[in-house]
This record gives sequence, C-alpha cells and structure tokens, in this order.
Amino acid sequence: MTAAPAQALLLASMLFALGLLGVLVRRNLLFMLMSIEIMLNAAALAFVAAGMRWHAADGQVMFLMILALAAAEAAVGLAILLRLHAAGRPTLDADTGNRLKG
Amino acid sequence: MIALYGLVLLPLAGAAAAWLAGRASPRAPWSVAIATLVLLAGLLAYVTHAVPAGGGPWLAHVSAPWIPALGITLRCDMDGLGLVLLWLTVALSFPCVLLSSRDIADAPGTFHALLLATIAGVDGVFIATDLFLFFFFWELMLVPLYVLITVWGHEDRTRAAFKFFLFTQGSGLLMLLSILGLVVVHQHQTGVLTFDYFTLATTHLSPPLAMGLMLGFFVAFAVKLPVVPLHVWLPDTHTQAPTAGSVLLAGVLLKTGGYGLIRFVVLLFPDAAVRFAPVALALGALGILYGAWLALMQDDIKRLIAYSSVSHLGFVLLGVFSGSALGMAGAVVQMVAHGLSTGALFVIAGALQDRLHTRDLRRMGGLWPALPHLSATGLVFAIASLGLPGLGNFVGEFLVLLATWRVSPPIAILGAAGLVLSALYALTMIGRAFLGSPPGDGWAALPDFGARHMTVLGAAMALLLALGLYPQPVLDLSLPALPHDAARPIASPPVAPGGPRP
Amino acid sequence: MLALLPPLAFLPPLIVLCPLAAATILLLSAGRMPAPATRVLAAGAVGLAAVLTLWLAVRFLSAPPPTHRLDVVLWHWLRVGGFDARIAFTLDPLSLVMMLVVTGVGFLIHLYACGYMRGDPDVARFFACMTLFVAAMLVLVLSSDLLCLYVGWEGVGLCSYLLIGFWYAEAANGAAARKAFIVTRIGDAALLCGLLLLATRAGGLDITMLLQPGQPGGPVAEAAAALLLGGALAKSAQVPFQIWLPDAMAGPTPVSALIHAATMVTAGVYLIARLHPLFLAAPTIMAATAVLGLVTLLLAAGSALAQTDIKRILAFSTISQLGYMFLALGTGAWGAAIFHLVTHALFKALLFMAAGAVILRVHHQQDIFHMGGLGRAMPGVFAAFAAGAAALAGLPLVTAGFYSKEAILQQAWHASPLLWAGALLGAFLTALYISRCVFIVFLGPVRTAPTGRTEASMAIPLAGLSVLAITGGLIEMPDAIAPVHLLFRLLAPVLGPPPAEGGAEGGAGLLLLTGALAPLAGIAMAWVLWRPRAGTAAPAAGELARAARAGWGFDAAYGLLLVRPFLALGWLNRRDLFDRVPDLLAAATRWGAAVLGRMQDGRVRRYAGWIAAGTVAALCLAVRP
Amino acid sequence: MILNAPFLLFALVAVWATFMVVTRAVAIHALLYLVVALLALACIFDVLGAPFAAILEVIVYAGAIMVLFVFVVMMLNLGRPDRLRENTWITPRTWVGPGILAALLLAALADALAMAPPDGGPVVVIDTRQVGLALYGPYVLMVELASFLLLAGLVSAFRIGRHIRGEDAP
Repeated sequence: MTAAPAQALLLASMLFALGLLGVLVRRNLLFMLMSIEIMLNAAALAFVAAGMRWHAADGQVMFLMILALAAAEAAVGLAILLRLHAAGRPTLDADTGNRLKG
Repeated sequence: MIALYGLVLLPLAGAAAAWLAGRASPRAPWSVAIATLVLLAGLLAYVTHAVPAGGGPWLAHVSAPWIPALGITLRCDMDGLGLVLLWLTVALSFPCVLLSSRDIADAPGTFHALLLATIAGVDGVFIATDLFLFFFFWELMLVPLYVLITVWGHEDRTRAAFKFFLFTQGSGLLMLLSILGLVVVHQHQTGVLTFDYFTLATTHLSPPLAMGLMLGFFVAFAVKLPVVPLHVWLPDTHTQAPTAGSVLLAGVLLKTGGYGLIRFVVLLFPDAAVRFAPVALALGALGILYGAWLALMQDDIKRLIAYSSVSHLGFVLLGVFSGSALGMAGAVVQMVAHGLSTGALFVIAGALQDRLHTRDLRRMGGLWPALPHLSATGLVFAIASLGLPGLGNFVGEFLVLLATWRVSPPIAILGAAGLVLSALYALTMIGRAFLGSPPGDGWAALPDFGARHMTVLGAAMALLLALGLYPQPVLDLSLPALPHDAARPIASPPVAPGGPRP
Repeated sequence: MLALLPPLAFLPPLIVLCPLAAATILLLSAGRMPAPATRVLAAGAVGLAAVLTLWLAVRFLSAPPPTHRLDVVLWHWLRVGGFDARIAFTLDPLSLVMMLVVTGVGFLIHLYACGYMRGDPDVARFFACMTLFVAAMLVLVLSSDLLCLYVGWEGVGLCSYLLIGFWYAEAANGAAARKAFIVTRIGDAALLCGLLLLATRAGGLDITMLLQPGQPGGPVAEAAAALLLGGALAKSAQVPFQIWLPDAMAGPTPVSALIHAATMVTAGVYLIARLHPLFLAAPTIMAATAVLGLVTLLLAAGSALAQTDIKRILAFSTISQLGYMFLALGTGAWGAAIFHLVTHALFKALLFMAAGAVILRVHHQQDIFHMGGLGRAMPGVFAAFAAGAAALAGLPLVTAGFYSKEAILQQAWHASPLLWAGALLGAFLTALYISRCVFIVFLGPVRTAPTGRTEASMAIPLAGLSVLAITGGLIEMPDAIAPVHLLFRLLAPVLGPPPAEGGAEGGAGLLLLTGALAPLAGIAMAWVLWRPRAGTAAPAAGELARAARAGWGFDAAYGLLLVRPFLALGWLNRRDLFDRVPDLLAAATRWGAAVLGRMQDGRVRRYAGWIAAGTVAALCLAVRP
Repeated sequence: MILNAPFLLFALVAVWATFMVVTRAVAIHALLYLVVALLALACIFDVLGAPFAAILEVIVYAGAIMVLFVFVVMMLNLGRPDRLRENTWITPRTWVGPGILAALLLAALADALAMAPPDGGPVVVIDTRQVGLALYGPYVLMVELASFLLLAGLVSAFRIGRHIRGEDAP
C-alpha cells in the first residue's frame, strides 16, 4: 500500500470547504457548531497526512491538540447554546446575534 | 525694512486686543478694530513713503532666520503688485468693519479678532517670499474665515463653510506638494535645502516636471480665484457668510488667487505657463460667460453677486495668461476694481438682508421710493460692475481683452460677449430689486443708508472713478517684479521712474 | 490769431464741463434741491454750453486754424505695454456741427422739459440724467481717441437706460430700458472688438493716427469696419438691432426728443462719418451699410404706417430716417448723411416735442385714433407739428428735410439706381405715414377734448425749432436750385471735397423733380385715405397691418430663437451643473460608507464569510504571487 | 500514482456523510451523519498509518463529543416546527454566495496542492509509542497548555450552564 498524502490533503480540502459551506449557509447555531467540528477534523486530517509524508509523530501530536481544542470548543459552545435557548431564543438563529439584547 | 513685519504683526496684535476688549464691553472690540485699521493704514502709508525712489522693481526687503535646519526664513519682499494689493486690503477692511460688524451681537470680541487675523494672513500672503512662510500665511487666512462663516453665517452656514474649507484646504495640499517637490528638486541639483523664492526660481526643471509642479500651484490659486470648474464653493460661501465675511472674501481673498497666479505660476514657471496658456485662456473665457450666465438665473441676490464675481475674475485669468505686461496690468486693475465694486455690492446686499430679512429677489421690487439712497448706491455699483467706461472695471476689462486679442481674437470676442451678459444680469438685478412695484401692499418704513454708509460707499465710488479715469499710478505699480533677470516672460515696458503712487 | 488760440483750446473742455457739473451737483443734492432751482441749473448749464458753443463756432469759423482742427489733450489715460490712450478732444468742423446740434437742440429740449416735467417729484433725477447725457454726448463727438469716444458712447447708453426707465414704478418701462441697453450693448461689444482689432494693429486708438493714409485694406480692414458697423447699427437702431427704439418711447417725451431722435441715435452715423477712410478701405462693408440702411428705411416706414401710438409712429419714423443716413454713408455721401442728421435732429425733436405737448393736453392719451380735431384747440402746436411733419415728409423747396433728403437721393442715384428707387419709395411712404398722423390727430372730429394750455417754456422751443425745421435746409442746396454749399464746404477738411453733382446735364434736374414729386404723391394719397370725415376712424386691420404694427415680427423671432432658448437652458442649469460634481463625490463616499458599514452588522455568518473571502484572497496571492 | 481502494472508499463515505450533515434539516439526522463521517475519517487515519489517531477519533470524537451533542439536542427538545423553520432558512438563494466562496477555496487549495511534490513512498505505521515519546518529549509544554485549555473550557461550561433553571423563571 502506497501512501498518498496529496490525496489525503485533497480530501481534507474538500471537507474543509464543505464545513465552511455549512457555517456560511446554516443559520441554526447547532448546525454551525457541527460545521465547525467538520472543519477542525479536516485540519486534523491535514496534519496527520503531513505526518505520514515525513514519517514523523508530530502530525498525530497536532491531532491530539486539535482534539483537545475541539472538546473545549464543543463544551463551551454547547453551553452557550443551551443558555441562549433557555434565555428565550428558541430558534437559535445566529443572525439575531446582532441584537445585543435578549 | 522691518516695517513689513508690522503689516502682519499689527493686525495680529489688534486681534488679541480686540479679543481681550470683548470681555470688557460689547462695543469695545469694534473701536479696537477701527483703531488697528487706522494704524495699519498709517503703517502702510509709511512703507509706501519710505520706498527709495528708483530703487528697482523690488521696493522693500526684510529677512530673518526661522528654522535654519530646513532652510526656512522669515523672508518678506514687496513689489508694486504687492503694494497695490496691500492698499486694496486696507481699503476694503474699512467698509468691512465700519459698515458690517458694528452690530454683531454674539461674541463681538472673537468676531473682530478673527476678522483681523484674516487680514493679517492676507497681508502676509502679499509679501511673503519664502514659500514655507507663504504657505503658512495661506492657511492663516483660511482658518479664521472658516470660523467666521461657521459661527456668524446665515441659515446654511455649516455646509457652506465646510465646502469652502474642503476646497481651499484640498487645493492647498496640492500646492504644498508642489512646494515640497520644487524644494526637493532644487536640493538634488544644488545640495542646498531652501524655501527661498528667489533661489528656487533658478531651479532648472524638465518640461514635464515644471508642468506638474505648476499645475499644483495653479489648482490652488484657481480654486481661490475661482476658475470655473472649481468655483462651486464660492456661491455657497458668499451667500452664507456674514456680510463682513462676504466683503472680505470677494474683495480681498479672491485676489490672493490672482496674486498667486502671477507671482508663483507665471513667474516661477514661465515656460510651463506659456505652454499652459491656451487652456487657461479657454478656462478664463468659460468663466466669464458661465459666471455671467448663471448670475442671470439666480433669485438669491448674494448668489447673483457671487456668480458675477466668477465672471469678473475670468478676466483676471485671461489677463494673467495673456503673457504680456498689458494683460498683467489689466488683471491687477480688474482685481482692484472688482474688489471695490463687488465689495460694495455685498455691503448693499447685506444691508438689504438686514432690512427685509430675505435675499430672495422674487420678494423684493419697488424698493427705490422706500430706500432711495441704498437703491441709488446699488445702481451705481451695479453699473460699475457691468463695466461702464470711465469706471475702474472697464479699464481692467479693456486692457485684458486687448492683451487677449493679441494672443487669440476668438477668446477676446468671447470675453467681450461676457460684457453683454454682465449688463444683462446687473440690470436685471437692479430691475428686480429696486424698480417696478413692491410686492403686496408696499414697504413699511425701512431705515435708509445713513451718513456713515454713504460716506464709505461714496469713497469707494470715488476710488472706482479715479481708477477708471486716471489709472496710471496703479498701472505703473502693477507690473510684478521678476524673481530674477534670467527668465523674462514679460516684455517690460518703460515704466515712468518715480511715478506717482496711490 | 495767436492771441485767440489759448482760450479757444480752453473752450471745448469747458463746454463739456458745464452740463457735467450740473449733473454732478444734481446727483449729489439727491433731490434736496428745490424744483425751480433744479430747472434753472439744468437748463442754464446746457444753455451756457450752447452759448459757449456758438461763441466757439463763431471764433473757429472766423479764424480757423491752418489744419482746421484744434487738439486739446487733457491727460494720459492709459499708458502700458505699448498701448497708449489719452483723454483728448479734437475740435474740427464735424465735431463743431455735432456740438451745435447737441447743445442747441439740447438746450431747447431742456427748456421744454422744464415745462413738461413740472410737478414730477423726481425732477432732479430727471435733469441730472439729462445733463449727464449732454455731457456724455459732447464727449462722444469731441473725442480724438476712440477709447475716449467709447466712454461717451457707453455714457449716453447709460443715460438712455436711466431715462427710458425714469418712471420705474411701471415694470414695462424698466423692461424697455433694459432692452434698449442690452441690444445696444451687443453692438457696443462688437464696437469694442473693433477697437481691440484696431488697437492691436496700430498700437493705439488715436483717430488721426488710425486714419493716416496708406492703411492697408483687405480682410483686416473689412473685419474692423464690420465690427464698427455693428456698433453703429445697434446704437442707431438699424436692422437687425432696431427693436429697442420703439419700446424706448416709454421714457418721458423730452427724452425721446433729445436722446431717441436728435442726438444719441445719430451717434452711429457720426461714428462712421468720423471714421470714413476706414470704411472706404472696406467696399463690402460699405455696400452692406447701404443695403441695411435701405432695408431699415423701408421696413420702419412700413411699420410707422400701421402704428396707432403717436410716439411709436415717430419712433419708427426715426429708425426710417436713420436708415436714410446709413444709406448715404453706404454710398459714400458723408456730407449728405451729416446734413440729414442735422435737419433730422431739428424736425424730429420738433415733432416729438409737439407730440408731447399734445399728449399733455389730452390726458396722456397717445393713441391717435382717440385724438382728432386738435388743430382748432391748439393751433400753435398744430403749426409746429405741421412744420415738423412737412420737413419730415420733405415738402419741396420750403422745408429743411427736402434738401437733405434730396442730397441723399442724388448720391444714391450715382451709386445704384436700385438704391435710389428704394429711397424714393421710402420718401413716398414717409410722406404717407406722417400725413396720416397729421390728418387723424389734428383734423376731423374731436374725440378727446383737450384741456389746459401749453405753457411758454414749451411753446418757445417749439417755435424756435419750427423756424429751424423750415429754414435749416437753406445752408446746403443742390446746384439745380441754388449753388449754396455752406455745410459741405465747412465739412470738406474732414469729410473730403463734396461730391460732384450730375452737373448741368438734364439728369440732375429730373432727379430733383422726381424727388420732389414723391412726397407730394404721398401727401395726396394720405388725403385720399385718411382725410377728415365723419364717423370714427379705426386702425387698419388685416395680416399685413398687424405684422407692420408689430415691427415685422423681429421681436417675436428674437424671442423665439435667442431669448427663450437662452433662458430655458439657463433655467435648467440654474442650480449650476458643476455644483453637482462635489455632491456626486459626496454621494459616492456615502454609498461606499454604507457598503463597508454593512460588512460589520454583527451577523456572525457575514463575518465568517468575510474572513473566508479574505483567506481565499490571501491564499490565491500566496500560491500564485 | 495508484489509488488504493480502501482510502478511496472511506474518502467517498466521509465526503458524502459530511455533505449530508450540512444539508440536513433535522438536527439528530445531521448528528448521526456526522458520526458516520467521523468514523470514516478514523478509518482513513488508520489507512494513513496513524492507528493511535484513529482510535482516539473513535473514542473521543465519535464517542464523547458526539454524545455531548446528542445530549444537547435532546435538551433542546426540537420538533416539527424546527424542521419546517430549517427548511425556510435553507432556500436555494442562500446557497449561492457561500457555494461560490467554498468552491473558490477548494480551487485555491487544490491549486496549491498541485504544486506539492509527489510522493509514492510506502506507508510507515507510526505507533502509540512514538506518539507518546513525542508528546512527552518536545511537546510537553503544549500538553500542559492543552490541559489548561480543557480546564478553562470545563470551568466556562459549568459557569455558563449553571443557572439555566433559575433564570428561566419569569
């Protein structure tokens, strides 16, 4: 089996672009958070692919870091989301975020 | 001659005194301003008198170091052109203060201080020969006037003042760039960093560079003069300014544009100016016709006079770029005559506004029986404005047209056509304001011009008449002194040595 | 003779100064002077000028200087850049004749105005302008420098403006005054261009210098002559500038008599006569002058025939008579033109003043069809008007107008029989329209009863001018009647030797006879058409009469072709096109601010979008530099 | 370059599942597709010779984080109105701008990848030991920082979610 870092990077690019599409298109905060998870994963894939190309463990170290970041982001983001929902914004519309008052 | 500094410092000191006096009593600043102007006239008379006879075209010099590291000095020189315009400034300052500013109610101290500061700036512009110092004075006369308009102007003053400031400041920036460019080029050539007018005049410039630098100066002065596509600030500003501001603007500040064109465009870049002359002549003719045409269409009397200014100053542009002594002399006479006649017209328009609380010609008419003296003076100055021979304006216009005819008869014909239009708007203004029957049921008792107004305006009329019938002293003085003898764009005619001076 | 010279040089400026001083005093008094003093001052000043002019004339003619001219340089006016102009006077026979007309007729009219303007509250303003006019006119005829002449030229225009609009409360009067000034100003601009051309060529505008023999002809001379002709046409109300004069009748009648009949309108004739060598070098322009004169003469005579307002009849008549003068100038008959100028000044001033006397007596009624039978109520005025009318019609042998018109007809015949025929037709029409006026106004049934009396100060000038209008022609007669050539011989040093007449050949006599018969035919025809009969007379109806009454539609055409488009365009642009440019810049800035501002509206997705866009842009730049 | 079949298969699954995540109107459907995508990604990691990363992806991502999402979705109590609203929000027009932008990004990235040197070497498995050595060798400081980050996330989430019930009451 041959390694194909270019293909992996291409896959990462496609996932990243899809994630971006999701962030830009969806108005629901929950879907935006999911899209962000996708983008983070795409980045992680790129790191891993790069690590494979150079036969180094650094790529996977970076993946671990991204994992930690994603965990923290998901925790805080979901907490805020719940909070907004509880504060009377049941639609979770991101476009109403510019109305600074609940 | 150290007295040249006095011409600037005296009004500045007067400004400070007026401001302080304003805190004591509301009438005091007016007296202080009058006293300052009297002293200034005396000082100018002394300067005129002290000029050595036959001492060359430059009449007085003074210089002192300012910022030696940058080659900036406090250098002032005066020639006949400067002297004539200084006298015009002093002469027009009197009506400003005597007739228009006595009844200023809010903050009279500040008002007179700003007025005197403007006069100081104008005086400085007419004598400074260090380019940095010149630019300094150029800005000095702008800012106080801006404040005058913003605070004491009429209903739409903020917008008008802002427009005035943007146009003048923006074009002033171009001039600053040109000044710096010239200085840098000169430093490259000689290794000497200097802002001195006489030294910079010797800089050798390639034709495109000279044209570019000249255009920077030209735009600044063209805005001030104003030349037609750049005139749009003027009607608004003149209309909205307080009467004293209008008089000072029309009478004196516009002249700094004409002065700058002669001193810094034509004399500093003689070759570029010759190449640019066709464009400038066309702009001048355009200005004459366009200004007159629009003046005819105005309902606001101050706007009408403002557009007539645009038309009159088109002649100045023609004269300056006609490239002959004749045209220069005509331009200077035209500037002086325009200052007197249009200044007086603004006094009259301001007086009308004070009495009727409108500037709208559609709401005037039949004022002659109610205000015979005011109407008569209005008629007289309107006639001067339309260029009746025997009054100063005609001399200027004729000399300019003659000089233009030598260069380009079609342009001169267009200029002469402007005289027809000037008659049209001047007489229309008179007809609509003073003649005919009053709107509604006649005018209630209106206060006519008193002795003070009649005396001052009569003096202006006498000056115009003198300028129209015996302009030789002004003509002799009006030829600008050249920065150096190498380039002689003007065929200097024999000037009568020691001729009489005003 | 030498002892006489210094005071002689002193006289012309003094004569100008008399009315000028009166005008200055009247202006400065600002109406505070009592009315009688005003009248005495004005009439006295002009009278003094007339007396001094007479004295000057006597001395000048009894002991003429060897060159027949006297130069008085007052001061250098402009001397700069190779151009030199002086305020200077030249007294020569031509200016002497003009001075005599101006001061003489001027004095009589001032005298008349003392009566006419009695009771007007603004009499000081009136006399100030009148005396100022006399001064300006004297400057005009005396100047030895064209630029100085131009001062007088515009000065009389200004006074004309002020006096036409004298009764300013009526808006129409102001409009008429403005129209007069603007139309003549167009001509003045042309004249100014002519001066510029001449000054550029010669370096100065001294008339003697300009007229030195050996001036080149060609296109430059043609252009200069054309431009000067433009000025003259406008001032003298010739086609195509004639439209201002009928409206100018809005002014008081003495003004019409002095300015719009006797003096100012003849300034164009004087100018061309004065500069005739220039015109001789431009044959095309000469021909144009003659043709325009003829056209004017016929058109105006036709218009006069259809008018109903007595002053407008006289105004069109003035235009027509000035057409005779231009015809004469165009054919090179300078002396004849000046001769007609003089006689016309006499009889037309007379006609106007008589008409003014009539108008005062019939309560400011000016429509001739509301007058009638006035001859019985005011025989003196009738006699004066009849004398003037006879002179205008050119009643053979007994009137001044006959001799001057005869001189022009003679000259026209020599230039072209066609011109002569036109002029003859004009003479017929002249007699026709003025007889119509006389018959309708003074004969027949009374329609408006006159009241009051014509006071002495008005009657005396009428009498004096009546005598002059009858006898004034005797100074110059055709050879076929009597070889009297006082005027032509006097003017010869300026205008060249008088033209040779047809001589003893039978042609001259025949011409004379034809010229004498034409007015008689006109009067006879007028008698047939408008002789006094019972019933009411009415103005002619019909298309032709209406067109003639409206001055052949020149006003309407100019309004439609020039004034309206000009004003309409101006109205469209009254807010100043260029003023929109900064507004446009401001709008662009505001729009840009709005667009950029919308980028930061607090919507997370937009922010994300902009971040992504920026990333893409940066990436593209980084990948493909 | 020879495309190997497992990679291609997993890649196709990952892209398809991701696309479904972005386009679903029902949150729980999207979430399940996301789990699918993550599992496909884990397989790809394994194919690329990173078994440790693959295992962590399954345990932490598809396991822990996704469970968190599921909990939240359950707490939000979403229903039919939410689904309909999602459908009104996702109109064809809203796709135009983001679609162009995403396409541009993809094009730019692909363009950049085309310039990268090809590499056909064999896949070398990097096992847990090597990762662990790197993690606690040169990257030890970063591990500490990650722990700070997680702690901060924990505290923030706790603080934010604490008084939901209490403030809910009017």
